[in-house]
Amino acid sequence: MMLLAIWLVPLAGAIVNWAFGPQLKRAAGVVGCVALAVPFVATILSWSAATQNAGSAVGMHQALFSWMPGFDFGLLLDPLSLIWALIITGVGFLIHVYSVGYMWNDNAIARFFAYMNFFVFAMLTLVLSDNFVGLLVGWGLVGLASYFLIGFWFFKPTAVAAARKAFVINVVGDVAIMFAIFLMFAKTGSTSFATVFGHVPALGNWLFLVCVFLFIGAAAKSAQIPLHTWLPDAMEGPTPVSALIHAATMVTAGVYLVARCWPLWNASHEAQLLVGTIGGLTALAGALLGIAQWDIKRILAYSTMSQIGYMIMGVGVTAYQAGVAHFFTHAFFKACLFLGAGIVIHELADEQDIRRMGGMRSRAPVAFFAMFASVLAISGFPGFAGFFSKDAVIFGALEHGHPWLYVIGIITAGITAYYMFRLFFVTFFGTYRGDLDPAQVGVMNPSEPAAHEPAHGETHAPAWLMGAPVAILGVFAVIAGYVMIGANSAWNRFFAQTFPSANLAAPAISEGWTTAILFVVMAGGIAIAYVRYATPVALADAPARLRAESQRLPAILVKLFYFDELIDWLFVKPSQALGRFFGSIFDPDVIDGGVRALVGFNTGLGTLVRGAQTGLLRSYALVIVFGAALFAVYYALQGAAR
Amino acid sequence: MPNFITHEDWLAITPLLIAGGGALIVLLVDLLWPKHAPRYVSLALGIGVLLAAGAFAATTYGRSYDAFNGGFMLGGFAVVFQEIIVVSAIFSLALFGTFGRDDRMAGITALLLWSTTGAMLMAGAANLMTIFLGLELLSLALYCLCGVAGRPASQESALKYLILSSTASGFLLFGMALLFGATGSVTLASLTLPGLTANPLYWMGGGFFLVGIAFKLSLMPFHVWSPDVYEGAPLPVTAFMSVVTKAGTLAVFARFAYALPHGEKLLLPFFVIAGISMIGGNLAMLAQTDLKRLLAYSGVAQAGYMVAALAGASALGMRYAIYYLAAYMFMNLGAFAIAALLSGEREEGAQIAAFRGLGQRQPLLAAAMSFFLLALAGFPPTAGFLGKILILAATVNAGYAWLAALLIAGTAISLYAYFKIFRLMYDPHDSPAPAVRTSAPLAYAGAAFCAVCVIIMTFYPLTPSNVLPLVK
Amino acid sequence: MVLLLILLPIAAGSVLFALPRGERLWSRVIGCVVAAATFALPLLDPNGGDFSARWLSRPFTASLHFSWSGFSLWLVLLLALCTFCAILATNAAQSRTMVALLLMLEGGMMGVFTARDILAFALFWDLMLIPPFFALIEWAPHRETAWRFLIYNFSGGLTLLLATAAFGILSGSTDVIGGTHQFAGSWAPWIFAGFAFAFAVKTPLWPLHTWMPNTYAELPPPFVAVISAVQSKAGLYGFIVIALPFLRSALVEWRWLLVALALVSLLYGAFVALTQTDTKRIVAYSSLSHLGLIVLAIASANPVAIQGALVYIVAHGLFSAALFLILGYLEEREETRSVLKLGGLGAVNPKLAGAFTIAALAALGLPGLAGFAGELVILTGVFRAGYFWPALIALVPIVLASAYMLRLLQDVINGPQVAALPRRPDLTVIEALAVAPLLAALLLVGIYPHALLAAVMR
Amino acid sequence: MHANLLPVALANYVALSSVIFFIGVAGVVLRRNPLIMLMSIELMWNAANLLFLAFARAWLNNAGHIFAFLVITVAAAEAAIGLAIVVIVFRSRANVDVDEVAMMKG
Repeated sequence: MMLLAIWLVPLAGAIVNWAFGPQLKRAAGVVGCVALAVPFVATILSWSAATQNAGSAVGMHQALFSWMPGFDFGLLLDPLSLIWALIITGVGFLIHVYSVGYMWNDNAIARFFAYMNFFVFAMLTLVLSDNFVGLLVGWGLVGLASYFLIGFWFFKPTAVAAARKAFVINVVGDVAIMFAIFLMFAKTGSTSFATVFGHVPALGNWLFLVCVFLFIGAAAKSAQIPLHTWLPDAMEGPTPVSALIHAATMVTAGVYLVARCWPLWNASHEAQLLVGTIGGLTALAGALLGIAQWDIKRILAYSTMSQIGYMIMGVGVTAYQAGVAHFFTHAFFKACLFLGAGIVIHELADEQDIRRMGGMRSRAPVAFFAMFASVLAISGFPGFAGFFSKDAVIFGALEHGHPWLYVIGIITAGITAYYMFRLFFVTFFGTYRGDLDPAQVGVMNPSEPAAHEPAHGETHAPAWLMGAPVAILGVFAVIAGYVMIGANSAWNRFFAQTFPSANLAAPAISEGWTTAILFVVMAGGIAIAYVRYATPVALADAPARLRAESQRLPAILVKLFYFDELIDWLFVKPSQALGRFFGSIFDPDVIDGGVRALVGFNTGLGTLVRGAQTGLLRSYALVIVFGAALFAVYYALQGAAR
Repeated sequence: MPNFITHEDWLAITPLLIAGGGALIVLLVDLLWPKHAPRYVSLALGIGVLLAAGAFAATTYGRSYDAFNGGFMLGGFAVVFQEIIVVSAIFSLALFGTFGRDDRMAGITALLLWSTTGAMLMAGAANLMTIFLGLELLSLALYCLCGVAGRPASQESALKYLILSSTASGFLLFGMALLFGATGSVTLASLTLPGLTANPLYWMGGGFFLVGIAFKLSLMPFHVWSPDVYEGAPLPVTAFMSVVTKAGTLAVFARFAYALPHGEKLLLPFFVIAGISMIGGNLAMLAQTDLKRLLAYSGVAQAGYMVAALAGASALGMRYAIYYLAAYMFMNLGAFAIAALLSGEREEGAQIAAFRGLGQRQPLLAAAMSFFLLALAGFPPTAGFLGKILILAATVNAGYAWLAALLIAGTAISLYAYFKIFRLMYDPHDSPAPAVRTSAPLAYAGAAFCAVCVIIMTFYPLTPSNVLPLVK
Repeated sequence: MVLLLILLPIAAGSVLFALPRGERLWSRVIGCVVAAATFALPLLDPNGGDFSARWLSRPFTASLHFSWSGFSLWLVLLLALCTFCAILATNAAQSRTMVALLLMLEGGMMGVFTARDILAFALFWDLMLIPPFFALIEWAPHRETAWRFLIYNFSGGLTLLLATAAFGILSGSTDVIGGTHQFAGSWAPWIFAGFAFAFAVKTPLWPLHTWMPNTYAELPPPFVAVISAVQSKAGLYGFIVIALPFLRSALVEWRWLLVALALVSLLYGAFVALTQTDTKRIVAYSSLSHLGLIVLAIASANPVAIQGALVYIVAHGLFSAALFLILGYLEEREETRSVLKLGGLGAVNPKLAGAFTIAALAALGLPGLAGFAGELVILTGVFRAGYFWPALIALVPIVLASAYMLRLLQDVINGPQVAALPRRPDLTVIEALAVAPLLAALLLVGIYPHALLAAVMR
Repeated sequence: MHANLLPVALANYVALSSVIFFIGVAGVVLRRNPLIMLMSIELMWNAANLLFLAFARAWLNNAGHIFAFLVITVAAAEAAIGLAIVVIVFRSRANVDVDEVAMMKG
């Protein structure tokens, strides 16, 4: 019963908001928050039930109904899905509270909360389902929710295009998982986790194929290398959306999938290699791309991509516990960073380019302190949450025999520290550059302010609505890591039954030398950022330095490694050309042409036959005599033959 | 001294006597009438005579008797053919209600009655002489009937028909002579003598005989006369001719084919030209502008279908051929009735263009015409469809699969050909053609009657098993 | 009772012709009542309503044998529902003629779906082509479309007849639907070819589909809704009910050709839909692609795939009917079907936009709606039947589906408001009521398709 | 068969009648004057008559003779009607040429 409550309450919230939207107006926010609070509380209450093993499997299981013969649905809450449910509902609740403030003046607030609740419902479906088809249903619905929310301001053409791009790439992921389901169904005859993981050897040589296709699904959702182009564009949506979906929950669905299917990964070494490498490369690419961005939300988007690269690398190299740990901590500090950025943007009436910000310390103190803690956490500063989880992941890579992944991890950690502090210093230090002429600070095409719908009444949202969640998240960004200290930390004990003990490597603190290297590299990154942006002399002529940096940014980074063009050129253009060819040339000319030719040929034959009618009597007589002659010849032959 | 002509013999030929005698009576009445018997008097008299002949023939339905020691077959499928011939004769007389000049109507009726007699004689003919007699009686009367309409084209068609038909009869005669030489007797029964195939006379005779029959059935190479004659002749005569010549000749061919014990070799070329005419007839229809010419080519194709039914001399084949002939009669006469309504005084209306936009002007008429066309094309709910399926069944069972394939191909082509008219009728975007001749109540009645018959035949398909006795 | 199901709509249709030409209200009321009756009738007696009368005895025994059970029950209900919604949605100038033709169309198709005798099936197969043809003649801007529709489908009808005749002759009787006697023999491949050609023209399968886009684009919306939703299923119904049980050996023989054609229509429909600018053509080509998937399921002849096909047939019926009705409303409001000129409707008519979104999402196979249920199970079955690569290739159109369907959806309802477009009122109650049952059914089948299958399995 | 009664062998009769027959056919096809064509038709019919008589004599079956009488009467009737039609057709025309009578074609 508790499981149903967790699962269905957000859906109820969404329906209420959607149906009674216009009447509710701002009250929809309250409905939304309540629809999140209830499942959060329910998850905590069912904490104990989820952790001790009921019967064979660990956690609470609730069978629902048989969707199709051979496909039965059910809900499962075990430690892994518990962690995810907690983050979704917990961080989700905070973000909902924040959104009430953020969307205070937007008159489509009801629709916004309807979509947000629907998203949480979809994410819970994904996380709580006990079989792959249920997971796929959740996967698709989550993609739909992100489509709605990215394209929330549907009068902005860029938002509409971004929403479609996100959805199509997500469908690629859906389709890949579908194929994995076929493979599993063909070999094991069912799609529920229990049976599939119970008969891993039955998959035989298709095991690697299953892993690959599952990973493609994960990569599409978690924005890994080839399928990551939708994430930066997804920033078109409102900031709380970016916080909830594109930082804390949805993008980590891929990590959840790989973690959930750890028996498959354990059995196939090549799959581990593949996932680990892709994770590492994504981390590095995300970091490099992060350097060259000026839009505050895009920087955070690339940092999300990079951090998820870490998580994927973690679970890829079978250091599941480390990967999930990084997810846990990352959810807090990344949500805090996004919400903080939201406050800054809100403050500057939707200005998102950090070159036109500066000196925000005084105007948004809460954001300043919370983001300061989160920036330290994300760089992995000792004592902050990120330090423990990032360190565990990087060390996990080394421990599980991927030395060069370890090296990539270290380098990325350094770059992460650099661009996060670059963001921090440029936004909060120095003087406010907003009223300068954009060209002075190197902004070539200043984005005109978002064509907001005419907000009704300029009443200002109560300050605490946006400040409190940011503060709480900031606190968590610090303390979230403490639960992982030590070999048999609470974290390890929590996951004892879920993952095999071999993978529960103790976090690196015991291995002093790796932590030291990590600290040195991170400190170096911060130092460089400090020198470039935060020294008093740098702050003085900040506009000139920023303008100089804007001009000489390497094109390859600005153009995002040309991934967009590559995908466009490789897939979009040819399919459109093919479509035009089939539609306008093949259909009318080839097929219909053929039919017309057939008809023409027949009519031609008809006129030929008609030609025999010359009207002349004697020609008729000739035709008849000719026919009779043929007959005579045939019969003469017959007669002679006898 | 054996009594040569028994009561049964008289019974057999009474329908013919009624028809022939009736013609004389019509002429006498016309003679005695002060100036000229008015149109409806001669027509009524003609129809009365035909009804009497038909009724009498029906009474002899059950029996089958070899009248005039092998000269004339009574009963059996002969009666059915006679019924079909009488019905189409009555139909064309009804059509004459609005055609031709008053003063000539008596002559026309008489000629028509005589040609019906000839056809009925052919239907029952069992030996070469009666076949020839019936054939010539039918043809001679038709030569005159073709020339009856005042138009020059009508005279031209009469001339063409006369000369070509006589030439074909010449071939037929020559064939009969050779057959007589081979078998030593004129009766068709004699064809079953053993050892015939060794005699070259038999082969040549059979060949020339079949040429004559093929001409009359207007199968492909010998069909050249039919388009011109159909177009030239007055519409009622064309209607009459298109059904009756096929019926009579089909009966003769059936008796000839079924009499041959092992006739496949002899009849093969005949079925080949039947196949060719199925394809050629339909193809030629594609490029037609005149309705009567189009129905002429359709007749060529339909003749091909009917002959195909007789392939392999199977008992079932005979039944299906008769069923299809009956269905063809109703469809064809229905189409001609509608054409009669559409053609103006000088019959210039018989062009296909007359059908343009008919859907708007005369929806009922358009519906009737499309129904007949769909039937001719073999569209399901009509008897045409059922007939085609029966013929398909017969040919496939008789092992002539290639003939069945040709039938299917022909039907496909005909589908498009008939649709061209269908399309003209229902094209709202075209300018409407001249008005319709509405003063022809008999034609309306005829069309309605044919439509009803076609529908009846679909759902209660005269299930051949109970209506038609086996070929005697 | 089944006779009532077939003859009632046809009778009502002809009665409606008696009404004065311009009349609008009464014809729609009668139409709805009759359609509702045909929906209720089968529910009263789920698998029964048997009627049989002797028709032919000579070459082969054929009888006018009608009844509905199992799969045909669902198609009958789908047909009744779509007709009801279509009639509710008609408010064109001559709604009297449109409603009359719709009812006759429904009668014809009832005959097809309830026929238990292949000859009766063939008879009604041709009869159901007449109403759309007259609708095309009446309302289609180009005459060419009407004739192409007629000749393509009739040639299909012709081969169907010939195959029926051959089947009847060689197996003695055509009163066999429902039974499962295997028909072997040297002629089996040819008979199957006849049936397959007719069904392929109707479904439309790839090379024989050129009649479909123009017909769907130029027919009035309520008509297209019924035809795309149900008439195209007649072909698939034929495959499942005639080809599979009786000519399975022939089907197995031709299966690679069928699989190839299905894949081509899948990809072909998807690619062309990407580049079309006319809203109705996009949906038309998308249905070419979706139906290709069902043919793939049939070609694989795998039980799981067939179950998926049954669900997907009903699902496709529902969402294509809904889509075409909604596009019809759109066309009425904005007088243009070109995607380039439309835009920004979301703000002006939210209800229309909402309905359009749900229907479009079902069409692209969003999990949780009916489309996904069918797709997933079909491809699982096809994969299990050993078609590794076809199943993989069949996944590409699903991605393309989301691309072109979203492009259609967004070009119409999202984006900045186009000034040139007239601002029309949102959906009226009747229009909403016409689409609501379809969307509700979509949700229901999506969440719990098992109910649909349970009825069929019995 | 009584060979001695027949001074001329049967084959010769068949040959003769065939020759006559094909002369008739040639006449119909080649000559343009309708009267000549009618005469050629008569020729064909009489060739058949000859054959009938020859075989009747050969088989000693009188049916042949009766048939010959029948053919003669029918030929007469056909000639009468033929001439009548020829007169009607060519009354209004300048010269008697069958090729001019070609109004209907196609």
